[in-house]
Amino acid sequence: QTQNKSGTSSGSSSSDKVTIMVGGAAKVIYMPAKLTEQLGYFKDQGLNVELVDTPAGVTAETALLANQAQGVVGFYDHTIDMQAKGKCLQSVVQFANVPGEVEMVSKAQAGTIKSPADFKGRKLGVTSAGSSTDFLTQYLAGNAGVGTADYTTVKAGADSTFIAAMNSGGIDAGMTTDPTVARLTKTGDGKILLDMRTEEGTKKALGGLYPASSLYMACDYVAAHKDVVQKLANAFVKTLGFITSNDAAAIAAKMPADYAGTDKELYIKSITDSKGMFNATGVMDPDGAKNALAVLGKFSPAVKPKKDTIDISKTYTTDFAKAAKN
Amino acid sequence: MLRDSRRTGRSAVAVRRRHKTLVYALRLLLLVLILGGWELSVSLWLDPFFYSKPSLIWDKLVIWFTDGTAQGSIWAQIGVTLQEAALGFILGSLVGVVLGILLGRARLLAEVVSPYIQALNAVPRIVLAALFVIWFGLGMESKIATAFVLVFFPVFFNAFQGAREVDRNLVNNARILGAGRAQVLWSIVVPSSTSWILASLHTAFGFALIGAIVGEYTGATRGLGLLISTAQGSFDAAGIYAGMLITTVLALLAEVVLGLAERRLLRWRPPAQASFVAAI
Amino acid sequence: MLRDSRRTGRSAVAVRRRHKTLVYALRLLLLVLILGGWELSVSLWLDPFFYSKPSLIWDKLVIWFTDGTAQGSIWAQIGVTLQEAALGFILGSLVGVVLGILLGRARLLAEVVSPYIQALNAVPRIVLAALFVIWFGLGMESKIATAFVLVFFPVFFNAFQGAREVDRNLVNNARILGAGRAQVLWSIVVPSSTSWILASLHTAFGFALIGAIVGEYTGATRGLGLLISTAQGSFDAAGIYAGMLITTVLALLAEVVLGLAERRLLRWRPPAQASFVAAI
Amino acid sequence: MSYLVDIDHATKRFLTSAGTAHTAVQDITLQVTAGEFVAVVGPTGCGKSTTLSLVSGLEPPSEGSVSVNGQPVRGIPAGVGYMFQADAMLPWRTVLANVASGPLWQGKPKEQADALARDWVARVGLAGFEDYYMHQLSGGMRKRVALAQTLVNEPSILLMDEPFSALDVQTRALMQNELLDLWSGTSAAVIFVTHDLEEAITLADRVVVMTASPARIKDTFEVHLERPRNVEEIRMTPEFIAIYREVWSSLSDEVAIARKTGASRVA
Amino acid sequence: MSYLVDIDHATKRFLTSAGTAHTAVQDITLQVTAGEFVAVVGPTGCGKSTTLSLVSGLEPPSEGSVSVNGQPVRGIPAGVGYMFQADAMLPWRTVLANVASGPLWQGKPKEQADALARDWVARVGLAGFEDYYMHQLSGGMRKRVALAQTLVNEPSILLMDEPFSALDVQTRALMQNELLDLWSGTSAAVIFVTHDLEEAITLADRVVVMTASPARIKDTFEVHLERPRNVEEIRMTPEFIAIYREVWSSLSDEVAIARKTGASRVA
Ligand SMILES: Nc1ncnc2c1ncn2[C@@H]1O[C@H](COP(=O)(O)OP(=O)(O)OP(=O)(O)O)[C@@H](O)[C@H]1O
Ligand SMILES: Nc1ncnc2c1ncn2[C@@H]1O[C@H](COP(=O)(O)OP(=O)(O)OP(=O)(O)O)[C@@H](O)[C@H]1O
Ligand SMILES: [Mg+2]
Ligand SMILES: [Mg+2]
Repeated sequence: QTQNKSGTSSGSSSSDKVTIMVGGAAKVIYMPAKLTEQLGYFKDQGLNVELVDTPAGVTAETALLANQAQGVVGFYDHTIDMQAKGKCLQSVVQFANVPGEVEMVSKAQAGTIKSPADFKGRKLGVTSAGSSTDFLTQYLAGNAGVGTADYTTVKAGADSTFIAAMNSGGIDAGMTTDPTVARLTKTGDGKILLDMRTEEGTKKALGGLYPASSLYMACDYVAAHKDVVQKLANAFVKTLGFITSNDAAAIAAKMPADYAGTDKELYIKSITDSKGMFNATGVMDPDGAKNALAVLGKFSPAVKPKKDTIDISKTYTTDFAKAAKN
Repeated sequence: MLRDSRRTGRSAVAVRRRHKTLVYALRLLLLVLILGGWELSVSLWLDPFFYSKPSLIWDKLVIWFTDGTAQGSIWAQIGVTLQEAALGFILGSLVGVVLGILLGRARLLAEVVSPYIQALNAVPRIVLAALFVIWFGLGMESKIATAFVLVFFPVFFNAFQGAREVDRNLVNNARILGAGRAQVLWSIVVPSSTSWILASLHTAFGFALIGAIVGEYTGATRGLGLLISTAQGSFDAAGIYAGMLITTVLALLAEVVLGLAERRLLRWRPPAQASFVAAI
Repeated sequence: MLRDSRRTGRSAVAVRRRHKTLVYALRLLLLVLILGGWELSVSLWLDPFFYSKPSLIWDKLVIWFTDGTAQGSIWAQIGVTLQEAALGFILGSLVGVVLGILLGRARLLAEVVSPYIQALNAVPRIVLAALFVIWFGLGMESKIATAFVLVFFPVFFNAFQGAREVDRNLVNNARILGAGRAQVLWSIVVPSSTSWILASLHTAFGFALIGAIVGEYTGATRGLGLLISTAQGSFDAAGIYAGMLITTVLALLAEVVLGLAERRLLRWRPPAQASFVAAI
Repeated sequence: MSYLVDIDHATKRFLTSAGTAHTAVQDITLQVTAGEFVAVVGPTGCGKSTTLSLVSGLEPPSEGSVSVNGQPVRGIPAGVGYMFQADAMLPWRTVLANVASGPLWQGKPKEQADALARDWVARVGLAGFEDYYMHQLSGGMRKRVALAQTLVNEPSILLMDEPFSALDVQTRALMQNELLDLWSGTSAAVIFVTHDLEEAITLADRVVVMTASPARIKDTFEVHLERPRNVEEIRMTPEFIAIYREVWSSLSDEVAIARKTGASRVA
Repeated sequence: MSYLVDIDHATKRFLTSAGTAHTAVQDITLQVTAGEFVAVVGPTGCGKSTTLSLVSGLEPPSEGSVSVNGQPVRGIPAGVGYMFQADAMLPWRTVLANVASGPLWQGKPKEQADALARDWVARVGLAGFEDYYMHQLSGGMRKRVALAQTLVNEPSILLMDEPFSALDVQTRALMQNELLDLWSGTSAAVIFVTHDLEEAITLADRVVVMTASPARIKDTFEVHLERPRNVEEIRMTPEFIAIYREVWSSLSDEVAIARKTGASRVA
């Protein structure tokens, strides 16, 4: 909790730089990344971490695979997808065992879309085709008996474009995260249909957990740099502890002012709403991991043919989070 | 040029035909070299995960054209993107040419608005694409708008400069002969600027396609941009390159059409001054 | 033009000064109109969530310049982006000019490679930006590369056409007077193409900035692009516009520099043929 | 008495690249009445073309005034035809289209303009070249296109800047006759710049000799040769030879001065 | 005997816009030896400039051959100087820089080139205009810059296309004398196109008359006037007048033909 900018850092300048990609640093679900930096926990561990922000999760992962970065703060399910493609990535700190996503319905359609069963014939927004939001949407619809051919997937992005699409009728419903959710609920332009920011909400929607926000790294790297990974885990788990033990306003105060945009209250509200998803220990829930595989195995064209051969245990490790000591 | 005019009549035609054959042969050779080099280096050293390779791309194209894509028939995707690009191209170049020429001849106006146009030109198009989604929605309009802004500026600046470069003698002579402002504009300034405008149009259709694709990237239900973005999202390098390839072919086809138009418009030129597109 | 040469000496200077004052006054008026209209319409009808307004943008700028940004001092962000853009601009225009002029004078080569260059020009830059991350990493190089490709093509096509448009008489005369190929290129083709090249450079710095920003969008630790993308991610319309405003101001400053260079290079012209930038 | 062209103490200065003023024409006063043919001769570079551009309205005088038809010149006065010293044809139009431009711009219907143009193209000896572009013509042919282009408009004030200098002697004589024919029936005023004294005297009612740069009017010689004149015959008459001598000696002095001041001139 | 310039049955055709061939020069044979001054006259548009362009190597013949210095012409032969009929100065260079271009391109050091240029600018009467740009010069001044630019290179084969047509009589005489002075000391061959028969006879050893289009060689007249010639005095001598008559009548016929065929010509 104490901010020690210069205090305990122990000759960290000599250590190698660790580049971590963040798939949208301003998104609340990836908040731990920037927060750790802001709190100085990387420095405390003697790490020289560079956070690279990119709005597209794909780019983050590509950079990792191309050895341009060592870690990614992104969705856990990418590690499964990558194993299907022959690349070994693993989650080392699991920030949350729920997606943190919310299926929103536009004001106009709030009366007619009451459950995924009503998706038939609708325009459903996702951040991007082939993204986790796409698979989750397909899963939700599929569970309710609506096939992919029965609705239209719209790439609506996140943020303002999503909101504009919802307002203008470009999408009837769509999946997004905070602060977009907070904004939509505040203005009343959208209503929450399914809230996957909490465990019970996720279980209700997906029939199980769905670990998402995480720090994942290449398996080789993890094996070769156990010390660095451990330090990273230490820092992140400490941050997760900070998140669970502080209120939203205190967290928001630690984040850069720009992340709050022009509406600080809205930002605090989004943290309040989403904060519950974070997992104080950073340890993966094994059932959640299996459930993620189940979801992808059903809808991801890459994972589907290989779902039986995928070794889920290679997609994450709990060693570091468990060993993390503050 | 020397070669061309050495003989006239039949033999000139023969020379030209031989030249054309040579050009096509060299182009083909270059293509084979590029594709072969790519295929080989990926097979030997590079990771096809990132770089894909021609044979994989070919497979992907075959699938797209026979089985269709995730978003439906490939022709539908091409059609949508082409339509957006074409509209953006037409609007952008039209407005660019008209404004460019008018401002090129209206000095005070040009001086007053030039910093604003320069400023607008520096606005990042991806940011604009997001704004356009907000303003125009997720339909075709926002993509046309993105294509428009990409096309407009190069065309505008070239038309502007072309209008400025007009030979004073020609204008003076026309005025003496009784041409009014509009007639000078139409009979002198526009034809003089033609090669300027055409030069900018060579890049413009490519830009229009890019604009449409950027727009689709930002938010869309169909189109080549979405196809590429889906391929990116699923780490399908072959899909990315296949999408780009289709874009590229579209641009080249547009160039051929533009080339025909250009040859007609610049028929009066001495033969040496053919332009880039005429070379295709 | 008529106005300019009517008087010489003192009174001409006075006329020019009066003209300049008028231009600046009109520009200011236009600025006030735009900002006032924006402020008013957002205050009255539009949603500041999407459209922001000048006063909010001003506040944001004040914060950035006094308290700094999420990524540190605003000057550091500007510096990074400017450096990327400048390098991309310099490299892109250099390579564009050199290749454009060489190809413009080497007919066979131009004919062979032209479809390839046209094809490359149609490759969407955002896709390229992602590829550049793979090739060049997350550092400045990938941003410079994006800026490069945005700058290269317009400059190349204009330089190419400029080299083609060179008056044959001038070339013939120079050859007769003993100029070799290189000398013709340097003494005739390059100066003749200057106005073509300059016209393309007017758009180029704006493009370089856009390229740098697109690159930063794709993944960065610092820079104006990141600033804008952060603002987008946190619904900070004022931040988006403020970022664009800074970009715009940078582009205008670059234009002023280019304008000075241009005035020097084209000193030999009759006064009427000043170009767009000279108007700033 | 009212003049068709009235140049009144006109001075024209140009800004040089060094920023100083170059006086091309100084304090010129010249009046031309309707139906009068004035030839202007002077050393090369003295300011003859500049004088014509003042009358045409293309350049405003720095001092003094120029009136055409009793009206001070602002913009291009109606009825002025000006054949430039330099090429000014539209390269993207054929010979015919170039000649037809004037009538078309002045609102004549297309067929009529084409018919007029076709007639004039033939009159300047270019029948058969109607569909050629400018870069396909020889220097003299281009000059003749310019001539046709100017004359087809039937200007009431005709400014001609060395129109025949690129023609062979015989074609030149033919063109001169053509010009005289055309002009004699009309009340057009002609100001004709030439370096050929024979040409000047053969054609003109009055020959104006200009001084070396800056151009002032040095002498004016009336030519009282009878009209209609046959260009080829008139040259051997004694009156002609007498005037020729006078003009020649007047001009010679100026050229000598021009060479001297030119050589010692500081720009 | 070896000729400096040897045009051997050369024919030149151009592709017209209609796609047909236009014969500009047909079956021309003309030899010029070192130190010889040949003037070429002919009706306007017949093919004189085209002939020069064949010798300069700028245009290859469609048939026949052209040799310079015993070598068949490919590209531009060494030692050729060509003063074009049309303007070809570099507009972005000053008068001095334009004239200095040749020496510089030929590898002379800057100061030497500038000194040479300065000398030649003065010799053509443009001292004081060294820093002017082309658009600031009169037509005649531009011609003189072109003259200086060509002569400063001291070509051994000098092609001149109506070099003096835009000059006043006196300046022209001065330039002619200058040219003769320069040439007399050297063994340069000169091919000089002009429309001025007096000029042709005054300057040349031989006057070649070309036919109407397509150009063939019609007549060749030797001029046996003594050298050095004084341009202004020679004109009144009986020999001069005799040759003038001959050339004139030879040319007159061609011009008449040119007019007739021109009028009935189908492009
Ligand atoms: N735009 C200009 N800037 C500076 N000086 C100029 C400009 N235009 C013309 N001059 C100068 O004005 C003078 C007169 O030029 P003008 O063209 O009127 O001569 P001219 O009598 O027609 O000569 P020529 O017989 O050679 O055609 C020249 O010394 C020329 O250098
Ligand atoms: N590029 C071309 N294409 C077609 N025809 C051409 C071309 N160049 C020249 N000609 C034709 O060749 C003929 C001869 O032209 P050239 O310029 O040699 O004449 P010239 O004797 O120099 O005439 P002038 O005395 O008028 O300068 C002309 O009839 C012209 O139309
Ligand atoms: Mg003149
Ligand atoms: Mg000629």
